Amino acid sequence: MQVLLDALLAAWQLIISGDPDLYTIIGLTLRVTGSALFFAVLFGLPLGVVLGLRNREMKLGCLTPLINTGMGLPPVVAGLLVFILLSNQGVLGNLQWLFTPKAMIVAQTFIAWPLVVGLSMTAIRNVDDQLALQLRSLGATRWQLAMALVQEARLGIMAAIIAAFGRIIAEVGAVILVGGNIAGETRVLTTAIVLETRKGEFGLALALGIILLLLALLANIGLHRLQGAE
Amino acid sequence: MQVLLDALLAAWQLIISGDPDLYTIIGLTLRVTGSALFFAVLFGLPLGVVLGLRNREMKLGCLTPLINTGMGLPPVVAGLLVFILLSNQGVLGNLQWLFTPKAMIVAQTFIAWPLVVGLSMTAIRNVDDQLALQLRSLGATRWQLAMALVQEARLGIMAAIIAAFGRIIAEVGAVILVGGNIAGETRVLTTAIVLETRKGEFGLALALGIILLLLALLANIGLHRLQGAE
Amino acid sequence: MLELNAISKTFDSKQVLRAVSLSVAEGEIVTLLGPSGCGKSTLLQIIAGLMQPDAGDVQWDNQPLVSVPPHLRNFGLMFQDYALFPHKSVAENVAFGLKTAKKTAVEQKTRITEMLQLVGLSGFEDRDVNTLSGGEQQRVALARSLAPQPKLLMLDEPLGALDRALRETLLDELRQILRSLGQTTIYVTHDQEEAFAISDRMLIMNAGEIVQAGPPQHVYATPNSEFTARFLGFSNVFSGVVSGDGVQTDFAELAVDTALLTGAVTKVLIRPEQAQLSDSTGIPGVVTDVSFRGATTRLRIDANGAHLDFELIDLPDIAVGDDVRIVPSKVQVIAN
Amino acid sequence: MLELNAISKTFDSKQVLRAVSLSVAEGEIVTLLGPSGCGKSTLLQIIAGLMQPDAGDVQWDNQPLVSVPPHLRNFGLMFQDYALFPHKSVAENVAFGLKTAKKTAVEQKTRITEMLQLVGLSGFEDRDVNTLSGGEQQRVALARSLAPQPKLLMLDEPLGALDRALRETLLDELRQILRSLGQTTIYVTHDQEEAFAISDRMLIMNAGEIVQAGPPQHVYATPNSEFTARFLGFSNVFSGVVSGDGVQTDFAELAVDTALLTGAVTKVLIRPEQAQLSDSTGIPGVVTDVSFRGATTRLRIDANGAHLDFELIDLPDIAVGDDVRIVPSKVQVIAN
Repeated sequence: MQVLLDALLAAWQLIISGDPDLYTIIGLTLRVTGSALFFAVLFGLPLGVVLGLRNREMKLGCLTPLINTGMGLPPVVAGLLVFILLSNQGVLGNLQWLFTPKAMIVAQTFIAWPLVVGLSMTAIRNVDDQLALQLRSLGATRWQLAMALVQEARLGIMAAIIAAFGRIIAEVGAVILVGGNIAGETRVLTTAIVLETRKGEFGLALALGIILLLLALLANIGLHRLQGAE
Repeated sequence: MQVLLDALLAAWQLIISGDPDLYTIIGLTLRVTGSALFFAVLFGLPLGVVLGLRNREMKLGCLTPLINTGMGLPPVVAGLLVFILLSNQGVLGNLQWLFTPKAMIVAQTFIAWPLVVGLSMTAIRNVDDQLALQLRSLGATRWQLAMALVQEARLGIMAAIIAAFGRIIAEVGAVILVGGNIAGETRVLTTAIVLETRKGEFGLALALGIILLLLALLANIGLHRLQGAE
Repeated sequence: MLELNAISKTFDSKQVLRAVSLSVAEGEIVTLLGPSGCGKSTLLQIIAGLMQPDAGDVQWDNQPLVSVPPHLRNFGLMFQDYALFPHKSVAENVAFGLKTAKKTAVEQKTRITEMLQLVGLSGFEDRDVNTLSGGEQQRVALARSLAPQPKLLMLDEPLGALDRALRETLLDELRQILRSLGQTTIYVTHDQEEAFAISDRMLIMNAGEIVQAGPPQHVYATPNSEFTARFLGFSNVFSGVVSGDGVQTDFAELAVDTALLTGAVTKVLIRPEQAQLSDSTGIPGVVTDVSFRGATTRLRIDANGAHLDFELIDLPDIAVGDDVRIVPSKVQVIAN
Repeated sequence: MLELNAISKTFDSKQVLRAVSLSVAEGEIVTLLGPSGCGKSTLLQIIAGLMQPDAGDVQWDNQPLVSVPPHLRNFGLMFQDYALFPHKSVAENVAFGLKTAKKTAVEQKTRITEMLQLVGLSGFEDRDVNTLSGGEQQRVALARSLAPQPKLLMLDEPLGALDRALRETLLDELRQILRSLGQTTIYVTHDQEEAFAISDRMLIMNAGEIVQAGPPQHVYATPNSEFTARFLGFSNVFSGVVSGDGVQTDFAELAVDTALLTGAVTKVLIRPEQAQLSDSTGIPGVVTDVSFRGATTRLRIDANGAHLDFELIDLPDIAVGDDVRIVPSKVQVIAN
């Protein structure tokens, strides 16, 4: 037990003393995950909305299993694919992004994107069918109908984004692969925890773990609040 | 593109040729994840059922946020805690389990357990309230009532177990920490993918990735089937 | 005015509408009454333009509507579950149809106040619709449908989700609101009492066809088929053979006021509310059930195996098992 | 027989039941009729033992029940949403109460067949309950409740989730089943027509108290308060002052058949179904609404600001706005 208490004490001191290494890692984590989330929403949300609207009227055929596969893709497999893509022999090898934060953003975007598409599609689809009919009979054009439904589904869409955030911030496999865990450059919370633990730096590892846990909890609480509000 | 196609071809050949390395890794993965799932269900299901039954009658106070925290715990943090516990200075250091499959089973059990507890609790709680009242008025004792509700919630409970399986089989952070990724001993699908990718063995990595993806998909499809059946 | 000519519609090889024709005059309230699955909701969606008919045409003031998209028809449609925006205020809900019609903010505000007053919800503008009762939500839905002054309002089982007491109150209000506005309306229901109370004209639908049409009093007094009679709640329908001066059924010879060909097989309806007990004449039978209904008491009689129901006022003391004789004072022939 | 003495229950400082006493004899069907929130469901749960009263006691055949757990009382309880096992067959559902009573497999099988025959579902043993209609599911729930031969059956709004036509059919069946078994029953509803049809005795509840009790005919004929009168659907309740030979209201002096102290303030009920139009005498008023109801027509009259409703048969041709005079033939004094 002593080792855990010592580590917790050390963790607390690192957090309140504003340890520069710790805050570099937190900063990079937020930058990588924030950027990935931004791109996932940018490319994913419009597609999710369009599919959700379509889906009200017809079956989507093979699209739904495809999106489900994407949502269930193990992150380490996503990381592997991005690695191959960005490797020297890969299509985007010329960019020289491998082992830089850019590669991590690409990998996390890849993981978050199907989640944003799938969950926002479901959110749109869950809006009461009769409301859509009702709005059309009240003179709504297709565009006005879409806007009204997006507004009705806004809690579900926010939940989709938070779920994607929670997934990528706690993820290890993809970032460790494509980032390479280079100190100060590509070391984020999860990979730093792995490294510091191996080095026996339990204090720093726990400090990082507590921050990560807090971020994950925040996302979790946000999701619960949103689901409660519906 | 060429590198991806080459890798895919190599992966296919490894899978059909019954490459012993590949099958050793798959075997260990199933053993570790299966054992962890077994223990998580053994310790988690009864607690989830009891809490679910209790919860029908009263608020659980601080238990619910605790379980939610557990369900949202980043696996790498769970790995860190198990690592400290099993390290030479840790309470269970004497067992010398660190960097063995046993440590991986402990870590995965730790990750799966809150999921099994929380989701089976919800499944029990979701059984129609009036059914419980109805059964009591039909002469059911508390034990008969509990058994009847478990039977009604069986699809939800199975979904809880599958969700836990899906979570731990695709997880990297905890097993890489406590297992140490030792070839033939503690190398499971996810950690092997990380290692083989780094070594540039894209064919083997992809073969492992395809297997992992298939297992994750199976779990996903199972969940969808169960939710559809309700 | 609205005119439908021979509208047909088939889903998955099931013919839901079979050459339905009907017209609705300006200011008229027409009810489509029929069991669920008879095609009435499909007909509404075709009129609203939310669905295309397979054959037939829809006209408004002699202009074909088939190529007019729903948002340009200016027809209102309101459903059983009110389908409000759950996260918006009452005023925002009512405003929707005014916004699509590009009314100014001032016009919207005036019209919303007017509409809420009409439905008895003055001052409810800023309330969250989730805090309202079922009846209040249904009034908001009505205000929203009426706000853009639809040329035609269609109500699809609007009171179906409410309990009896509330349904009766709202039905009264609805009638008064629609009449005071002179609103041209098609009202769809499976409840004959709602249809009786609200209609200028009733259309009875069965299996995709209109089987009887007319003012409620007329339909109630002279159902033209066994289906209509039973759907209106009359269970005393019996087959018989026309004899000299009446119809011979399994249990009695019934005098009818229609001239018929002797020997023909026909069906008769014995009106449940027009009969009296007698000591000597009438149909002999055994009382199988006496059930108090408030204003009337329902008497069920077994007459030679046939079950006859009567709704009588001031019934003498009578018990299950008693032998009685009953004289029906109105027996109608219903074609086929 | 069941006896409740002065049962009280308070939730969150709201008194839900106020010293309610009642008894139910063997074989009797008693209805608790009241608006939602009047405490009727709480009372049922107390009788079933699913909830403890704050004060008062529950007895069966003079034995106190308070300490008897619900599963040993052998009382059946059935709810509005049938609360069946959705994943089990009809037979498995019906068997539940037999299993808890430790019946042998053979006894269970016999009893299930018997019960399904009773509720008109013979041969449905192996059907999945999810494939049944709402009415059929409700019958399965009834069979399940009756199977263990409960000493007392409690039905909580059993037909509330069904639509009107189905409700009427099932109500008839339910009466016949309960009567044929001589089943002691408490029936809870907010629908007066159900209560009229099924009860030997009706108890009207309001705000946690029983405000009137008696056979349905008696309660219908002589409501003892404005609450009961309005709850039974009579809206013509007016305040007045007792004068020489009647009661003076805002719109007319009404003759009553009760002797009262001159000058006292009282309330009267004008029965809507007992009145006739007249040319010279009666209450003068203006017709504000004529609404066809099938067997009767409802006439609404504004008499000096008061709204009077009448349900008349064979109404002459009359329109909104006409001046009429109406002679009520039955005016009742309702205490307080």
